[in-house]
Amino acid sequence: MPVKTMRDAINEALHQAMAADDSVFVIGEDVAGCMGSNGKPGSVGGVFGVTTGIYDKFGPLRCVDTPISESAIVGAAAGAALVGMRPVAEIMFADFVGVCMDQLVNQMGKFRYMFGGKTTCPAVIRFAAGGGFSAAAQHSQSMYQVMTSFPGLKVVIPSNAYDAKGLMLQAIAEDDPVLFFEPKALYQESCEVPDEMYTIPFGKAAILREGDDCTVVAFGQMVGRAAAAIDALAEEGITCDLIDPRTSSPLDTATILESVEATGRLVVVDESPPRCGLTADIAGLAADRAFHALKGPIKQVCAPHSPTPFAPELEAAYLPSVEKIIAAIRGTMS
Amino acid sequence: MPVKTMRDAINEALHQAMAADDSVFVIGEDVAGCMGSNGKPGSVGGVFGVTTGIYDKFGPLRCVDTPISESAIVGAAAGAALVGMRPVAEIMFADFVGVCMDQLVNQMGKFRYMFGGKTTCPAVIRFAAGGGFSAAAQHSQSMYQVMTSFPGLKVVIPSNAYDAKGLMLQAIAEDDPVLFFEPKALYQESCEVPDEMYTIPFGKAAILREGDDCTVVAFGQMVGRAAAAIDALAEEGITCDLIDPRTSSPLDTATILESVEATGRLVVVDESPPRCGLTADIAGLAADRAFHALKGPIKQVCAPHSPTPFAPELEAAYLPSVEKIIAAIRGTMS
Amino acid sequence: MTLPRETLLRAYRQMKTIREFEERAHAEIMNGQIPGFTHLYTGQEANAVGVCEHLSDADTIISTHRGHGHCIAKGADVIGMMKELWGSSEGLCKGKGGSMHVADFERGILGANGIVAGGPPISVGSALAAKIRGNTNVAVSFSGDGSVNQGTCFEAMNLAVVLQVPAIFVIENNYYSEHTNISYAVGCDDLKARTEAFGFPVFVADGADFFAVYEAAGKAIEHARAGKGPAGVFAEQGRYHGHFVGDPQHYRGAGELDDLRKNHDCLKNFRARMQETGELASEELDAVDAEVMALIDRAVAEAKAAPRPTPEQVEQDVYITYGA
Amino acid sequence: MTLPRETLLRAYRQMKTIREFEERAHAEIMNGQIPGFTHLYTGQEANAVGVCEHLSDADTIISTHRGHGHCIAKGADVIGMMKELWGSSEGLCKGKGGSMHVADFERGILGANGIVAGGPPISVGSALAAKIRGNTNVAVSFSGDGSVNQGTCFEAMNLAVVLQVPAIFVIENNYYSEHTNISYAVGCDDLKARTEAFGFPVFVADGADFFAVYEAAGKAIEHARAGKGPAGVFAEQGRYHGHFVGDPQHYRGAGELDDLRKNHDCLKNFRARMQETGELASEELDAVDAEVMALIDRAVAEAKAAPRPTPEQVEQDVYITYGA
Ligand SMILES: Cc1ncc(C[n+]2csc(CCOP(=O)(O)OP(=O)(O)O)c2C)c(N)n1
Ligand SMILES: Cc1ncc(C[n+]2csc(CCOP(=O)(O)OP(=O)(O)O)c2C)c(N)n1
Ligand SMILES: [Mg+2]
Ligand SMILES: [Mg+2]
Repeated sequence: MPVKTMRDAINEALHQAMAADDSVFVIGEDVAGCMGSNGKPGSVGGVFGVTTGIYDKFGPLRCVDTPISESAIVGAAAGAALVGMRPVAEIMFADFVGVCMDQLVNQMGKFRYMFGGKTTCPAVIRFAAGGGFSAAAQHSQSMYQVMTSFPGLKVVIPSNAYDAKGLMLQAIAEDDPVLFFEPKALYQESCEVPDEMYTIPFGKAAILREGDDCTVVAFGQMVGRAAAAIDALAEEGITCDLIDPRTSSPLDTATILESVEATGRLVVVDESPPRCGLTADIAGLAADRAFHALKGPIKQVCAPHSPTPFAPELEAAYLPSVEKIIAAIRGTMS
Repeated sequence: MPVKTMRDAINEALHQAMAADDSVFVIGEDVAGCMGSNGKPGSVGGVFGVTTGIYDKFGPLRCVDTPISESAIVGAAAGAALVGMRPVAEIMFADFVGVCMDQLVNQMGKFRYMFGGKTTCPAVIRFAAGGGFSAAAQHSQSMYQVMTSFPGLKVVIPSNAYDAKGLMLQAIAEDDPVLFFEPKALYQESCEVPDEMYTIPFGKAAILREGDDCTVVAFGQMVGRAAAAIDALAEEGITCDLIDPRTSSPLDTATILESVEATGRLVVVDESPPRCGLTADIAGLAADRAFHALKGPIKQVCAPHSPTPFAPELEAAYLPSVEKIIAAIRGTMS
Repeated sequence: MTLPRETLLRAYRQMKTIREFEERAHAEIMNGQIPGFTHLYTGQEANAVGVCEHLSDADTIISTHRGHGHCIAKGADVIGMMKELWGSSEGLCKGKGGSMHVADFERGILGANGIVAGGPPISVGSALAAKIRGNTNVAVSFSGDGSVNQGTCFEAMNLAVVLQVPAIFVIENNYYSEHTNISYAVGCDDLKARTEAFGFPVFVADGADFFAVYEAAGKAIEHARAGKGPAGVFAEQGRYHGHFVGDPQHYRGAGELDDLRKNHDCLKNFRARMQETGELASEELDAVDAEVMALIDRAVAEAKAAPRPTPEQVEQDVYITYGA
Repeated sequence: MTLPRETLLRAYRQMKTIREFEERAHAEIMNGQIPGFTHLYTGQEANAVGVCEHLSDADTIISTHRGHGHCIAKGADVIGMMKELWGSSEGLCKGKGGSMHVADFERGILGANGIVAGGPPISVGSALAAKIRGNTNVAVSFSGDGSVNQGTCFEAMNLAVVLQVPAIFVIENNYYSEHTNISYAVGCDDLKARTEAFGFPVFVADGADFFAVYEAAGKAIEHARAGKGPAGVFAEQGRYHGHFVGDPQHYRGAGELDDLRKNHDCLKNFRARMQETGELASEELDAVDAEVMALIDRAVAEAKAAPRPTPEQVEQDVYITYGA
């Protein structure tokens, strides 16, 4: 099977979805690039390269480049979706949810409910999320944990190229608004990705390791680190389930609870700060619904309660490391 | 001691702080009211009446009425605070954090950290939060749970008039940015409130009931309902600690954990939807750090994963009720 | 301007329906019958009708917190609307939206919206869809004089110009945003010039005069349908009630409300013009009045009797339910 | 315009310092020495210096992602800045901010800012503080041609007019926002007119000409200091590098960069003018050059040798630590 980066896998999903369905289009800043300039329009394809080639293939009507106006971009996507289009908007850094939050949360996410179920809003909004690039406090946040708290929005966090393609094709097929958070540290990571179109259902976790001693749930960029931690411990005979929920909303609670029932222990890993985040969310779930199976404290491994620092040394200390995950697993077992 | 409503208590705090310190001013939409009109400027005092009389007393330079431009309002507060003023901005409904999120989260909340601790940003931003008025999906949210997730912001949720005054005076004295969420259902609720200035420290919970069987933690509007639930159960001989954290950030983890260590059971009550909220946050805290004391599952009582509905019957079913809190306490005990 | 009799009759009927809907809603709110926050449109009827008379179901509108008039003008079912105000499960939004979130997608109504200037960007999206699909639909956003200082409104205007989409920005200037006069909230002296500087024409009309609004909106919509990009309409007319029901209206000058009702009434103006031109007889208009009164009576009666929502409905309609 | 010798010497020194700081930063980024995303100001030096020469430490500026030039012009410690780019704990922001968040509050620098148009509202707040306190300080926000379509920028402009505060909006038009030309992103034909329509004067200058910017900024700042409300400055001048270091710059026309460096260079222009007027001898300028080179050499050497932050610093500086 061909090996592709996450960037290329998402790009392929966009190309295929647009070829298959006229109502799909992309919109955002520099999704074409070079508009109005002496350069060739379309030669950028998004600052992360995810919309490469779309302008050339589908033209300006379906590769809609915009000024820096994120509220208008999300609003335009929402409005187009209300009349039956399937826009895929790019908002670049996830940190920029701040400049379009109302359109995401109070508009797009609430239409269906507040209008009594009489509309759908099949818009996908893409973000590049997370740390690892010394991009400091305003360009490193994950933000998906915040967006998970809003009913009406679905939230996707792929951890590998294969999932990213299938989840993107599913996101575009969904009739609900979907926020798609691409861990930017993983754009260049690759794995086998089929050329055909395929979808991965929302709310269905991937079980990436199976073990007896502890359940580890991890999101996005942290899935790889959690796997490394688990593999290291396996050498000592400690074995863990590793669960990648893939979508934080809807969340596959059944898979998580089943695993915790079996192992009796839970460690949750995410790169977001600790308060009201996904690690607490899943810890709270298990502390209620798998309580009687629990054999040790539920450990959360996440960033500290600080913004993201700039210096590489600081950011390395900020993000959850393999060592910290190992310590947490040991912590719940002792 | 004189009895005052929460509205009047906060208003009194603002008057007193402004009289005591020239650098304090208020800013927001209709905080004076009637600007540019044939009516008398200042005759509104905010749509909830919280800034009543401030224009008359302190004039237009310290009661700054604005157009509908929430990002500019928060930005202006942040900028004034950076140069040593102590603004208190009103953003009306908490739902409107969506239209000024970047200024709250990526600007105000991050200045201190990303500038290496070399500045303070003593701005207070006030919101009217929560449900109970059939105000539907865009005018009923609590939002404080979302804001709690951002390092750099302090978050206050008073549950009574006495606390509201003391917490507001503390908020204005703080050198960090403070988001002050006033449960709008409580504006008309009253209790004894001293005429003098006094402060209530942040990060210090109030213990409102003491008991042996269960710890109940509740926020804002839910504190009263939790108290009613506890009082009802007391008649059957079930007794509970009731903890009102008053500030969700910083959170008084010590008081909560101590209580859970003693009772072995925990119910957390908040009116926000369930995902990544304060109920999960506190459940996660206890499931780690008070795990060995736990005798039953940690129960969360919160709104369902839906936006707030309009019809009174629906909203009554949406918000946590005394009955649901009682059921949760019984649930963790059985 | 001469319009076909049916247009005249329908326009009058729509304005009268809005007027009576609002006045009755007002009375029922005072009776404690209607929950929540309600913002009445009375006085501004000609704005909505003057615009929507140019639109078909394939064109869209997006509305505001003061949305009843827009929805009626665009053809929303009045009885379903009244039921929605009551919070019935038979309301247009099943009692989940209420006054601030009335919508009717079959009529191209993308919803009343409780966030000031929340609508314009969304409307640009609907206009963009028309452009991508290559049809001649237009997308109208209504928003108030208070909305024009909100970032989203500016962003939407510029984006519409950049993309050259058929978005119509209807700014309803009723002189106040809540308790603040436009002369304070808009810093510049000439809002029309500030808006036109974004790169599209704005047509101004007396919002008490159906024919003036109809004409201005016609020009704007024609411009947009012809593929010339966005356009604006400013309709200037005060509201007869407070910002919300219960507003003490300290911002009003002496006699302001009396003057509005007396000298700035689209229904009176319409009748006067018909009398002048003889296009419609006053008996014909009386007959419309009677029909409208009956309709609103029926709407209130049905709303009062309509079924209430049940608790299990709280968690429905958040997401699509996919077939098992 | 004739300026005092000290002003001329200082202005030249500041521009040269920015140029060398940026070119050296560029080289060190290519060497892999500087982490993160860096946006270079080279070419636009006269904008920052032409504005900041009018300001004292009591006036504030707020900057952008492309902030080094503004900070140097406003007097930030160059060595502390270089250390910050390196992420040292001795950097101006202790290594927590980096290139995008350089700040120096003692010099009235409210920080570089990574959010496009994040700065203007904040600057209005600083201007408001001046008005409340009754002093004559002004607050300058720098932002790019890409920032002018962002809602916050419009809101800030209107609010500044409404409140009549001494806010100066300096819009640096380097023709591109990332990879998009201003002719695409700004829908209207005349951005100056669109901006002035908000209700304040805008002064336009060739950003390759220190004297032109100095004059335009002088008018704007004088207007604001005199209590006449906000004002704008448009400085037009291309950047010599890509949007960020590593940008392939597909948007450039053939010869565009060469032309910029050759025909639009504030340092060359400054020298030519001095030669013409005889106000400063070229040896004097050469001496400045040498001093600047030495300063930048020293800054780089110190930054390389500066202490690195330690893990426990991650959780410091989030909140004020109140005395126990
Ligand atoms: C973003 C936002 N800010 C504030 C409000 C509160 N609010 C509701 S209506 C209103 C005034 C709107 O004035 P205008 O746009 O002129 O419309 P009108 O009420 O006059 O029809 C305000 C401030 C809101 N709903 N949304
Ligand atoms: C709100 C927001 N949207 C998008 C970006 C990504 N971004 C960073 S710089 C930039 C272009 C800014 O262009 P301009 O304002 O002209 O400044 P210049 O880079 O030319 O100095 C963009 C889109 C951002 N930082 N913030
Ligand atoms: Mg108005
Ligand atoms: Mg630029």
